[in-house]
Amino acid sequence: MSISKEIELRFCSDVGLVDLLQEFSDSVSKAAGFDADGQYWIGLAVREAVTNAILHGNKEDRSKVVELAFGICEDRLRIVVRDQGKGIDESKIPDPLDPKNLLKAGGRGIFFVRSFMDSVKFRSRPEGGQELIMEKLRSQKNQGEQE
Amino acid sequence: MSISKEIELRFCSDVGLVDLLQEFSDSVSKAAGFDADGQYWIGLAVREAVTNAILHGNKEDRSKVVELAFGICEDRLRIVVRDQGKGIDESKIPDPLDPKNLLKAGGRGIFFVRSFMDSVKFRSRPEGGQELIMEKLRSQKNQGEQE
Amino acid sequence: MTIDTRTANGVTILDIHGKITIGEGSAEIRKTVRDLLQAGRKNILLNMGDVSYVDSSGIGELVSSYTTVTNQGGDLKLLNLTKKLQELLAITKLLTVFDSYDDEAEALASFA
Amino acid sequence: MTIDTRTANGVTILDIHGKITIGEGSAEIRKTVRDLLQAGRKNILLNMGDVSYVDSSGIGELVSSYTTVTNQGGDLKLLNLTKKLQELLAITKLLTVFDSYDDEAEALASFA
Ligand SMILES: Nc1ncnc2c1ncn2[C@@H]1O[C@H](COP(=O)(O)OP(=O)(O)O)[C@@H](O)[C@H]1O
Ligand SMILES: Nc1ncnc2c1ncn2[C@@H]1O[C@H](COP(=O)(O)OP(=O)(O)O)[C@@H](O)[C@H]1O
Repeated sequence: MSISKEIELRFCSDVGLVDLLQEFSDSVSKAAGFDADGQYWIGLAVREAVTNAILHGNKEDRSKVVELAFGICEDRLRIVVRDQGKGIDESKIPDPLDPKNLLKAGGRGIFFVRSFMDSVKFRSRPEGGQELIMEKLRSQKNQGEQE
Repeated sequence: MSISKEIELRFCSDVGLVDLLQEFSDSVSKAAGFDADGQYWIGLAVREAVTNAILHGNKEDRSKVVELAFGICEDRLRIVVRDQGKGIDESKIPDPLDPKNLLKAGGRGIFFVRSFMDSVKFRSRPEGGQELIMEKLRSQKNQGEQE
Repeated sequence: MTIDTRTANGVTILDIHGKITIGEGSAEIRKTVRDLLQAGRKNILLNMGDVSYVDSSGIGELVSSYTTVTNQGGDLKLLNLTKKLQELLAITKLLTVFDSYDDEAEALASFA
Repeated sequence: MTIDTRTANGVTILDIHGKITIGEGSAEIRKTVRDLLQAGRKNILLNMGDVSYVDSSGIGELVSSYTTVTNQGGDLKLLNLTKKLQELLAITKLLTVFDSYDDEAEALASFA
């Protein structure tokens, strides 16, 4: 999995930035050859992951930084979202499809990320903070006719 | 000049990324309230500055990194481009409007940056590499009717 | 996001324009719906035809508007789902929760 | 960037589509022009009407195509400058260097 292009963004924990970042994700996934649908779903996953990093990870503390890294690899697009928060206990994420959660207002962000990406991992970083690593394969299926 | 929103990008020295970065500049300057023309000229300045950082600063050495930082301040948009090169000797930049340079193929990049931005400064960084700092005022003149 | 309000056959139709997302004043629908309930208008149809983007926070907004209306004995239905919104409601199993229509006349008739 | 080539009244018209920028194969125009000169076609009109973006490297491309043609006793002119390109040529003082036209017939006539 050699990385051919790498771009990393760092920004303050301001939820007003998510539109920008989603648009940037669209540009990157387009450059990686994903078609309009692919760009849309990847962009939504990025939006959800970044929103979580800002709200839940950094608790909107504007002095805390979120990092969003894109790696266009030969066979996949790799996206990493880092925050300076305490991290997430995956076993405690409620299932939004559980009938008792179906009518809750929240709790669908990570589910969206998992639905739209091919792989999703959480990792607490040795230097503090947490990292969400998500990948989407640049398979035929996700790509437009002409790249 | 308090910075209300800050976003920084780091990327490998690959000239194939300039389109992406210019598109991102458009999103940021739009968010800063610049109208379509303002976005266009700022984006072109970003494109030229980033191209120079990749080509002249880092000499397309892909292991070297370029940084592009946007700060949306109350009264201005501040954009900084950093490379890991030897820096530029401003006194040695030829004037592209000089009749003897008029028909040269190159030498208009920095001129464009200076034409489109309200202030442009070069600085060699104590930690090595050079920094181009450019600003555009968020004045009435540069803004659309509705923000 | 902007919301235009109109009435037809005793149903309040909210024409929603733009994004229903975090940051984009996503609480505005909930607020509008609450105001309508307070005014005794319990039949509400959200016209989503001009909604350009919905994220998980926007879905949450729709769900909580729905539960608020239902809890007060009213009806909240959806009109003109975009293809993407339909997919989002499908994977979140909310497509069976919401009554949704592609035709306004049909949607209005369903409240009768 | 793509280039379509056609001929009219002994003038070769290059319809250029897309971006003339660094990375976007900006040397392609120069190459096409060189091939034309080699084939003895020295009257060249670049139709810029469908050019979406030009940066300093693209301007350089136009200038070096111009000098190459002029040095060989030919003429290179521009057709349908977009407003932005016109502004770029104005600030770089190249608007007076290039002969440019908004009307194809007029441009063709100027080569006679
Ligand atoms: N970056 C994060 N850091 C810490 N906790 C998180 C992070 N992202 C998500 N969580 C936790 O996981 C829960 C579920 O997240 P999500 O599915 O996005 O739904 P929502 O954000 O609507 O609650 C959150 O409520 C939060 O407790
Ligand atoms: N980031 C940089 N690092 C070192 N030298 C630079 C940098 N940017 C520009 N230069 C120098 O300044 C000159 C003029 O740059 P520019 O006006 O952009 O024109 P061009 O890139 O076409 O030469 C370059 O040729 C180069 O020598």
